[in-house]
Amino acid sequence: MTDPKTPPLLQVEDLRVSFGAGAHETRAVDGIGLTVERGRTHGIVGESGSGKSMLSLAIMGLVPDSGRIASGRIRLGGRDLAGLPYREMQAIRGKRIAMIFQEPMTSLNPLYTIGRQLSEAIRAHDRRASAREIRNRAIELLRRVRIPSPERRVDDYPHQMSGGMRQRVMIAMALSCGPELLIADEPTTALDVTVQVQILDLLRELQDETGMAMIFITHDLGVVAAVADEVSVMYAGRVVETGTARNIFEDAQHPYTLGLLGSRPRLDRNLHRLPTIEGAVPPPFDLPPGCRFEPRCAFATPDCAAACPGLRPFGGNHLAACFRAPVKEIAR
Amino acid sequence: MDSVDRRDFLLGLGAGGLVLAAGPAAAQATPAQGGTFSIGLQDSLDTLDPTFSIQFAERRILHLVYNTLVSIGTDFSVKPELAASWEIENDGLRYVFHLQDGVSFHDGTPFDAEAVKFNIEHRLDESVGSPQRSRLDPVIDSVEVIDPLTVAINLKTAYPGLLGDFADRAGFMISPAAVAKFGEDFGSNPVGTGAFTLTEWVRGTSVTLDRNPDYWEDGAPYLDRIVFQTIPNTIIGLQRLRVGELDYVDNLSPDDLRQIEGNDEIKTEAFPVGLWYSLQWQVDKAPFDDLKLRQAVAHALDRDRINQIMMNGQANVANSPTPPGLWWSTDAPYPYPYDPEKARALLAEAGLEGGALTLTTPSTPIYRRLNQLVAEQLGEVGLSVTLEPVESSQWYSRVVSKAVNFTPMSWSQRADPDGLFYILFSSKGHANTTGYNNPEVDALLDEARNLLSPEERKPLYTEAAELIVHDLPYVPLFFSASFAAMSQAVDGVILTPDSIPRFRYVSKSA
Amino acid sequence: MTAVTLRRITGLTLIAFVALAGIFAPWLSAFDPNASGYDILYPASAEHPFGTDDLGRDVFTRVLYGARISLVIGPAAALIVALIGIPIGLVAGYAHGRADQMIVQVIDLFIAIPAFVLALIVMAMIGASLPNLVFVLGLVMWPEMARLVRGQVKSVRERLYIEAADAIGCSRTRILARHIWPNIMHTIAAQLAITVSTAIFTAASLGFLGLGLPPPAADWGGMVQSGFDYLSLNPWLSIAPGCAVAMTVMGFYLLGRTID
Amino acid sequence: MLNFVLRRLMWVLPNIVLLTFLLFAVVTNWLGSPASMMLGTDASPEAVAELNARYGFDRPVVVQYLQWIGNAATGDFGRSYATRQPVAEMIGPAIPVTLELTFWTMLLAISATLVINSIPVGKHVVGALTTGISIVGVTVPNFLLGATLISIFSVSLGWLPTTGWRPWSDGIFTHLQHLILPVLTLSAYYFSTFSMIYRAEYRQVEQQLFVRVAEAKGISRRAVSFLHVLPNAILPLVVYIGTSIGNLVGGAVVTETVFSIPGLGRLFVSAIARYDFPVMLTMGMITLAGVMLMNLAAELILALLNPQIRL
Repeated sequence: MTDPKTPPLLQVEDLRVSFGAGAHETRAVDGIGLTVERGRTHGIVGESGSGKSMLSLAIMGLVPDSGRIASGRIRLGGRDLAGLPYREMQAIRGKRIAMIFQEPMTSLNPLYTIGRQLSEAIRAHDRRASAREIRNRAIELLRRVRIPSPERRVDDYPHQMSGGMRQRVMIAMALSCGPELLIADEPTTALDVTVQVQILDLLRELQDETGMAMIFITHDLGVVAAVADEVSVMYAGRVVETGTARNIFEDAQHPYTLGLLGSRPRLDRNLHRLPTIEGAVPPPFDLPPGCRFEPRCAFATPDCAAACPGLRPFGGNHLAACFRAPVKEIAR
Repeated sequence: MDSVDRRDFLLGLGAGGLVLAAGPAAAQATPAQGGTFSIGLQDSLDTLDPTFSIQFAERRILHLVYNTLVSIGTDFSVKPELAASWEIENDGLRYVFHLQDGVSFHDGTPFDAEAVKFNIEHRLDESVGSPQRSRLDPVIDSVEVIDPLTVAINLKTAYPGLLGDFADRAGFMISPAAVAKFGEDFGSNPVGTGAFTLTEWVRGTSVTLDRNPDYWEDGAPYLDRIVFQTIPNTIIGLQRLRVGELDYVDNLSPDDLRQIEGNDEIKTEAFPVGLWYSLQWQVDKAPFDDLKLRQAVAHALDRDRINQIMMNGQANVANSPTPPGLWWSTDAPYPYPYDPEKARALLAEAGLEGGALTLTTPSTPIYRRLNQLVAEQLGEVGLSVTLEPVESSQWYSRVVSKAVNFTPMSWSQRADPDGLFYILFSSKGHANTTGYNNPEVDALLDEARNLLSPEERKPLYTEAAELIVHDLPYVPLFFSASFAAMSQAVDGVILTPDSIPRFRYVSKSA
Repeated sequence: MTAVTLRRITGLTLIAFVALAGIFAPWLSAFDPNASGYDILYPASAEHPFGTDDLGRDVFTRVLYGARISLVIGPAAALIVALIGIPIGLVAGYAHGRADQMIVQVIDLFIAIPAFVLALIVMAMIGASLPNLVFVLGLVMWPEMARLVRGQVKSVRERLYIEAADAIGCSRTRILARHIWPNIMHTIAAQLAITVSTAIFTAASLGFLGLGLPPPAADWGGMVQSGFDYLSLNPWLSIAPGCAVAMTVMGFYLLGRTID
Repeated sequence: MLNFVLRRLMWVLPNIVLLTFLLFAVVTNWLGSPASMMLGTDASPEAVAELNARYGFDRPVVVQYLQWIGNAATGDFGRSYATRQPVAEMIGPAIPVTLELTFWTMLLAISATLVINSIPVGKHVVGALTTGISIVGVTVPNFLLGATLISIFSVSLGWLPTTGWRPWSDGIFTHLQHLILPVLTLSAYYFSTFSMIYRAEYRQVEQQLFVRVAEAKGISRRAVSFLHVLPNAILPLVVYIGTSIGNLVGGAVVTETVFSIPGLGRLFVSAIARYDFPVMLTMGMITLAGVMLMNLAAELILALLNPQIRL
């Protein structure tokens, strides 16, 4: 899977994103590592507040002004993006890494036609293109995301489109410069179930066409199962378990992963389920001293409250951060 | 602020005894030619039609655009202007004027006897509504054109002030043709015979006058252009004078002069006779119908202190309506010296201790200052005074309509005693706004009006003045000190005792 | 400390400063604010911190006493605004349909009239005095208050529990007093502080145009105006009362401004 | 759109008529006979009576008003009592003056508001600074600011002319030189109010997802601020300017007085002071019409900016 000669497309190492300073410092992302190979899809799973969106913003170089990348590296094809100034990131954003967001209803500027917003994305990385050329490319992009009669819709305003349509526009915008990596941050969460399926299909088809890699962020394991090659599970700013989709879905080691799997509604199997995980992700300014999942963990021992477990291998690239792993046996 | 003009100049026949310092007119032998003369103007202008003009500031412009029938000098003497000479016939009931030859209006129409007749009858015409009508109508019977350059005016009654009026607003000659042409808009399109013509009037900002190349007086005018620029107050006027944006600013108090002390490029001059500042009230109406109250107020006022504070001590405290140095001046002692004890005693006698008075306060800074001092001093003898602000432009009409009972006042000095005495103190005087009616004073003034020689008239005015000062229709306060400041390059500004500077013969060296 | 708290504290400090200056004026200055003197238009000195005015009065003293006038005008005008604007706003906010529409029309009509211009006209007509000034300020400022109160009532009413209270048959006054008023009180209080600041600001502007309190009242706006003629002899004559206006206005403004 | 404008105008006209009628009635009842004002002080009762009859001042207020509004509709606003000029001639030259003053002021205030509050760099410092300036700006009276500016730049430094207004014909430089201080004075207040409204909205808009999206496209910070945040954040400002233009008039009145600018504000003040009724009335009407037209203009601009609003 991994070709030792060429580096992976994206390699995140020990990334920390902090807000505030000194005693008030909080880490939204705390020492995360992540590898995305070309053409593959890496799913990131976690509840809201787990830091998965901040991770994606950090990769985009869009950490809000109040925060910063405190340490770590984000290598894109070998080049470290962490700490690059906004201006230099400008050439990479949209061009090599593109992103689509959770809320299609608000992710388009209500004052401009979608054509104009698409053109802006194209022109940002191709200053020589003529207006006509750009417009044709915008229409072509709309066609590629299966928007009917794109010649007409290109002049529509966002409020004239449905949520699913807007998400297609967002995808078109992300594809406009042929990115190597697409970060999709909960792209289907806000949509109806039928539309969700359409969008996922579309993404998969487009990935086949273009060969781009994808980071697919979601809290929905079902969606991950449908799209991801590799999966990382995040909890309170850290990766607690990572591996291939098969590793995670069939051989989960971490109690949190198991909890997530259990809380997923499964229609196909009527298995005895773990109880839904009680409580919520602790906020970054109020983390427990030891394992961050310890307060909610059914398997916790006093040791868990004393120190924070690191990732341990469980065969191949399958890693999990739990003192008590594997826990499946215990559960049984 | 606007100030309604009532410093009307009433000139008498016998201005004999009075000699005031001559203006700077004669200072330079050959005036420099050309240039623009910029004047700071504090008051607003409403109209340049002399028929309707009531704003004091308008008249300095009227004197440039128009000529008067006769004029007055700095010594109060009557001089020829449009009338080259005149005779008074029929015991002062008929005036015959011989006009200058070859004078024409700016529109090219000739100035002649018909024009004079039109001008006077225009002002007398009730449908025109000139504010001068009430003044002229009781006096003028008819106007006769004798020949194109001779006009006679027949009077209903002897009136020593007629020539004075003709040196003033009633004497400005306007073009009959232009009146017919512009109608109600004549005030914005003035046409006269004067040394300058109106070029542009940006209301509220500036008035630009250009030299009249066909002006009839030899040599004059010397300037190419005169610009009046509106200034909001004296400080800004002086500032602009200092930087050279203006050449001339006036209406300056002694305090204002402190701002330009030691500036070599600016010279200052005092107006020859100041305004007579006083307090007036209605003597036929409560509470001021009580002489004791009037006397108490007079005793309560420390006029030296007022002079010191307002005029830096440079004004003359007034003991009567007449300043010292005129032939009808008296040195009778003022019967109501500053004496708060006596004032309190008089109030007690009148049963008015702790009384409350309302003093009308026009929005002019000088009245505002004066009234606050008056209120303070009357407060010290137990009279509480409320100051009631009135917009300056509304103020005098309220005084005339007797809507105002207690107010400060100021009058400019006249060349003839009949001027002020008759209009203010005779029960028939048109500017008698106090309701003062003393038959003795009336008789004295009527008698003096029909006498010619100062020697005969002086005792009558002296007696009248004593009665008036005793009766206190006015409390005399002081004769103000007022200054003009101008660039050293300027020559020929004439500061007349009527407080209207004349700019017609101004020249400016480069 | 949040920005709002900081602003409130600054505002209260300024108001307290001005109020104390007004209250303790006789102790802070040995002069009578209305007593003339022979030192005309003196520049600032140890004896006269802001110099003297055109009647030889101590400007510092007059600025101190001026605080008393401003602190009467502002709150008194705000009281009138409250008495007219709040009831009308409450009624309009609670009324439905036509009644509400009509009141809103009236409020909108009044709001269309520029407040300052209206104040100018009315002051010129009825003449300057303290009660007239307060009346005029109240007259021109109530529509803003009425509009605010109406909007607040409407938004609180939209919340479900009022409908519920309606449904269980609470009387309207009871609903207003128990449910609506506590929710809008704070906004109204803040608006009143703003009203005080606007009133003082407007009164000073009228005074500057010569339509304020008649002399010799130590009216800040009037002092600025009469000092204008002597800016080069003693600039404090205008600047000191002008700064006093700014301080007081700012005090109430900071107190009332709850948004960023 | 046209329909909307017409509908709104239909609504504006009766309002103006109603308000001017109120003004008319109040003024005629309070001020007494306009005839005595026109004739001056020493008018005889006969003359007053004659003039009353000639101008119809003896008729009922409603009749007089109808006549006035009828004449006004044809552009004849009567003659000033004080200057005897046709009112239209007096007001005519003042309109461009005030419009120009307003134009520069608005240009400065709005562009300063938008630029200063949209610059993507140094937000904390700039933000704190503008908040401070805004608070000072809305609380410092115009006359104080004007007096201070005059005393510094004109009296002490002598850099700029103190007051006054010069027409374009005096040269562009002179003309603009006289505009600097009044425009600065007036825009300080506007900048402050505008800034407060704009900043609050800007911060809200900045949080919107589409701003993130725009950044993710790889366009510059400046483009994000000015092309995406600004056009959205400006909308409440447009509404504010439209609805509060009347209150902004007050500042113009004071500023024109401080700097002796012959604009509408000063004309209005002097007309009020002299009870120059025809001028007052016409000015009142112009002001009201201006306020209502600005409201309308604001709505139209809003509709142009925001495709979601349909008129």
